[in-house]
Amino acid sequence: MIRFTKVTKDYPRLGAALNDVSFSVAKGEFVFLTGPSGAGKSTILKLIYMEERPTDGEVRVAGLSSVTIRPRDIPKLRRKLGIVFQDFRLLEDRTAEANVAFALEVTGTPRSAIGGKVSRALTQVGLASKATSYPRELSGGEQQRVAIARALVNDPVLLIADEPTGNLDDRATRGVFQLLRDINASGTAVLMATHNLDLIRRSDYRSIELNRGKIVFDSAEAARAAIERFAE
Amino acid sequence: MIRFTKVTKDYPRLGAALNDVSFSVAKGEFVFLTGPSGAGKSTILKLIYMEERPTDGEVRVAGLSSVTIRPRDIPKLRRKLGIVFQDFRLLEDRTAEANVAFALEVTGTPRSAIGGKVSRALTQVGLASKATSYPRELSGGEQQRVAIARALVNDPVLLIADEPTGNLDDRATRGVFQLLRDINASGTAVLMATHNLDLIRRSDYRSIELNRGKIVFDSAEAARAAIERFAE
Amino acid sequence: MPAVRDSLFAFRRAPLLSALSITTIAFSLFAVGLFGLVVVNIRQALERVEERVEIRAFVAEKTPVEQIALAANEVAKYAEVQSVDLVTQEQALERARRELGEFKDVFEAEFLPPSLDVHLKSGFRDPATVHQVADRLKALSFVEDVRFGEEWITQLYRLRNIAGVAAVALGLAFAAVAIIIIGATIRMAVLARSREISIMRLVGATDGYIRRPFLIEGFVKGILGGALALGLTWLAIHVVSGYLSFQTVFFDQRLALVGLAAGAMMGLVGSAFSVGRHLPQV
Amino acid sequence: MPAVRDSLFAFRRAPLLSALSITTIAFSLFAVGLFGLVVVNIRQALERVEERVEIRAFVAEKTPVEQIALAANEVAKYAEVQSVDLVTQEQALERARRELGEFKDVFEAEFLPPSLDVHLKSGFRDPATVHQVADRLKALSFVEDVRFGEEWITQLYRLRNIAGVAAVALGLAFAAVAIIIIGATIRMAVLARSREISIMRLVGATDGYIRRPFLIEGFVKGILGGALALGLTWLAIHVVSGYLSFQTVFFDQRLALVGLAAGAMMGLVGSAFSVGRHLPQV
Ligand SMILES: Nc1ncnc2c1ncn2[C@@H]1O[C@H](COP(=O)(O)OP(=O)(O)OP(=O)(O)O)[C@@H](O)[C@H]1O
Ligand SMILES: Nc1ncnc2c1ncn2[C@@H]1O[C@H](COP(=O)(O)OP(=O)(O)OP(=O)(O)O)[C@@H](O)[C@H]1O
Ligand SMILES: [Mg+2]
Ligand SMILES: [Mg+2]
Repeated sequence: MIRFTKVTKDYPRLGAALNDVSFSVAKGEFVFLTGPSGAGKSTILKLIYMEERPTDGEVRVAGLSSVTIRPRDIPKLRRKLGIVFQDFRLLEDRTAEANVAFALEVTGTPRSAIGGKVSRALTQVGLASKATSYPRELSGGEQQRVAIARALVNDPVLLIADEPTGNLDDRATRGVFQLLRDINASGTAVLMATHNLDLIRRSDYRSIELNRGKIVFDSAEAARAAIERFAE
Repeated sequence: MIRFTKVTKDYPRLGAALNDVSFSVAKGEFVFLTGPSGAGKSTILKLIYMEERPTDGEVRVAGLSSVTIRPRDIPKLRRKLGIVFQDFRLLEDRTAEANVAFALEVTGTPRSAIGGKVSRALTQVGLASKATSYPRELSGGEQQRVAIARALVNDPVLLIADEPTGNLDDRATRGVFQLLRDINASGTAVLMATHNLDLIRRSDYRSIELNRGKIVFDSAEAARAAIERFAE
Repeated sequence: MPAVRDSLFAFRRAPLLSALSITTIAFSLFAVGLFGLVVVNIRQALERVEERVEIRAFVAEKTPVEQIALAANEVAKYAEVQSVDLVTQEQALERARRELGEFKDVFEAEFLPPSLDVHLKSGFRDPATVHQVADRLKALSFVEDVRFGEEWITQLYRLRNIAGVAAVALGLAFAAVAIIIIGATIRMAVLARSREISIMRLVGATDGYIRRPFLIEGFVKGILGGALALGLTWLAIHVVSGYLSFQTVFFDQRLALVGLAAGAMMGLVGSAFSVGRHLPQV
Repeated sequence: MPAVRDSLFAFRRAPLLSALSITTIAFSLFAVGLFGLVVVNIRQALERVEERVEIRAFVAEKTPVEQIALAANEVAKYAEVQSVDLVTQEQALERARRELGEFKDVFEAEFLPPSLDVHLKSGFRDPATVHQVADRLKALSFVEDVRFGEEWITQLYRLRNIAGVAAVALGLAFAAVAIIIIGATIRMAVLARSREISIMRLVGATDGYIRRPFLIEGFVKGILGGALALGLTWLAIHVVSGYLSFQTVFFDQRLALVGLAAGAMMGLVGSAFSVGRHLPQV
């Protein structure tokens, strides 16, 4: 589903935000991405939905490679993904409903199918009652849930979530996490960047920890190493 | 510093977001505001900086009353406050530095004084090295810290922070919290809305819990009640 | 079609911006239209004036009338000639009185010679042809003098040429200005919607999808601008001609349609150009 | 002053938007300017033509020259009269030849009567006064007939009035359009900066502080638009007058300053109006 091969990403003034990063995520896997502020989590996600291109190395997502992809193929890639942004990115002048429907319209879903899908997604995140509210009429947590609903609505093969619970209380956080697990159970791969170590500890999903643009811990590698050591 | 007297706030379609809320915050006090998503925390903060007016009841802040204040006095009130918004509200087309300086320019601080104050504030939040970065070049946590620096820079008598650690990892969260404590120690009252129960538990500051627009717990009241019960 | 709905939505969302761009298209076409009408009317006036192009051959006083009549028939057969009038001495006096207006009482004596007045066919009224015919007339034995207002004919043609060149030049200049303004308006629309566009891209919209509403918007605005310009031009012409009480001609249906099409083209070209340039920068 | 810096910054940040509003101001003032120049030039032409307003009193043929000279002196003392010329029969013929152009060979006989040509002072050339003077001349015993082109004078005055009214009307209309367009531009600027404005408010900026850069922006744009319009008008007039080779007058310094001031006022009024209306809605 995702393969990073020796990926380096330099930003103009900063230097390397990612430095020789390699990892892969299988179909249907659930992976946490952690690390301190500025470690490079959002940068990895941007490379996956190809908003940024690597300075060096290769990013492969859903069969498309950052090395060979043509600009006009990027929309095709993104239609297979669901993305929850750290800063929500809702349209201020559209209702919650319209914001979710937007993702479907853009990809040419027939109008007749849109209504049902939208209300199902909003119900999933517990916001059916706020369908006709505008973003400014929603609390921070409610906006975050609208963003999640938008990412879910077109049944992506891979869901990318950047800090999707930053504005949520513990109960809502558990709710959203359960939602992501359900989606994952139905076959969608999930990659979630988060600061919430509780979530990581409480579940036994794979987690990758970043620091200063390098992978400093990958629970899958650690497990393999432990098994190897045990086998010796 | 702050006094809410039987405050009710109705939003057009929603009904009451706050319902008969009364509490007060003394000069120099540190208060947490907690509660689930949509409980009304941001609404209380908006009432304090008078972006919204109460439907019923009175809000008094720094000697100004929501009942009698004239629109042209609102800027005077806000100059005494430092506000950290849940959604940062940084200007996309200005550098971190310029975003912080902005708050000073607007209030007519002499140009010569601005530079020093700005770099001190950015250093306080640990972002001196990113002074000339634009918001889109900053990670989520870094943007949040710019927002905090902007709120600090004009030495407010009251600092209002709406979920200032939502995008921060544990270490950065502790850093920001320490910063708020330091500011509080120098005499500034702090009101902080947060979902982070750890912070509340680990410190012994007063906390007010909201649910569905009502105060369901206030540690100051609880303590008073306990003392009264003990005295009986 | 969501694109159409989106572009109409743009009108509701930014009525002023839309009105502004329609108005600018309308104003530029209006200017072109006014100028075009001036040209149309000048041309018509010129045609009427042109009909008066005539060559007058004064006949020696003692020439027998039969000889003049014969010569007149001869001259009438020239390819360039439309008609030949024989003007007797009495008619010449009558005409002089009429033409010289307030001094008419003053002409008493019969001192004007008879003449052959030659009108040329339309298409043969340019200075060169007139010269040529005048020379042939001069060659006739009984003709004493030939007059044809050379200066005047040359001026006439020069004026017509200036009008034509100015029409094309001003038309092009105004079209360029209009396209630039539409481009600017669309650029503003693109900037105003830059957040929306970037989000569209992130959820998988193709460039064609993003571009379409802007093109439709430009097209519709162009049509509306063209219609408005036609209306304004019509109004202006009627007010002016009513006030100054002179006869004017309006565009025919075909030209009106050309105007609408020009508006649509300007809208489309301006927005296509602007979207093509500014979309990649968002 | 951060307000000035801010408003200049606006030019750099939105060069196209700024250019557009300057251009619209310039174009509207340009239109007014062109029209104004037409008026100025028409007026000048009228004044020159007006100088030719004369009353010609034809004298009976046998009148002694001394009597005519005496009468001329008498007439010269009328309050309305600037000068009186005595035109003898020979001079009359000479003039007729000059004025009638191509027919000059034709005038052989001495058939024009002598006349007194009366020029009126400027300010007394309106139809009513001319009539009055003509009547007084008619009362002189040796005067046979008085002519003064009544039709022509009346037409002249009517034309002048039309030009004046049209100047004022068109000027007002264009100024309104320009102010509306500036208002629209400022509204767009306000909308484009709505996020910035709301953040300014939240950190304690007063309304005056928020408003100032928009007003300065409008003012500066108005001045620039006015200057551009002056330049365009100058260019247009020189091209046109060079091409058609007729004499034209440009605005004097005072009028040019008035143009700049008008631009500044339009910019200021438009932005003040628009900011006042749209700022509270942000
Ligand atoms: N467009 C950019 N230009 C320059 N530097 C950038 C840009 N985007 C990100 N950076 C820098 O790259 C580093 C990594 O950023 P990134 O957004 O990936 O961090 P993160 O792990 O998501 O942090 P957070 O948890 O705070 O969101 C940061 O130091 C940031 O300042
Ligand atoms: N402008 C508005 N119009 C209508 N409803 C609003 C408006 N602003 C807030 N609300 C509603 O009022 C309720 C309280 O909102 P508020 O933003 O105060 O919640 P909160 O406690 O800050 O939640 P969170 O932790 O998610 O930020 C929510 O249900 C929200 O939808
Ligand atoms: Mg991030
Ligand atoms: Mg909130």
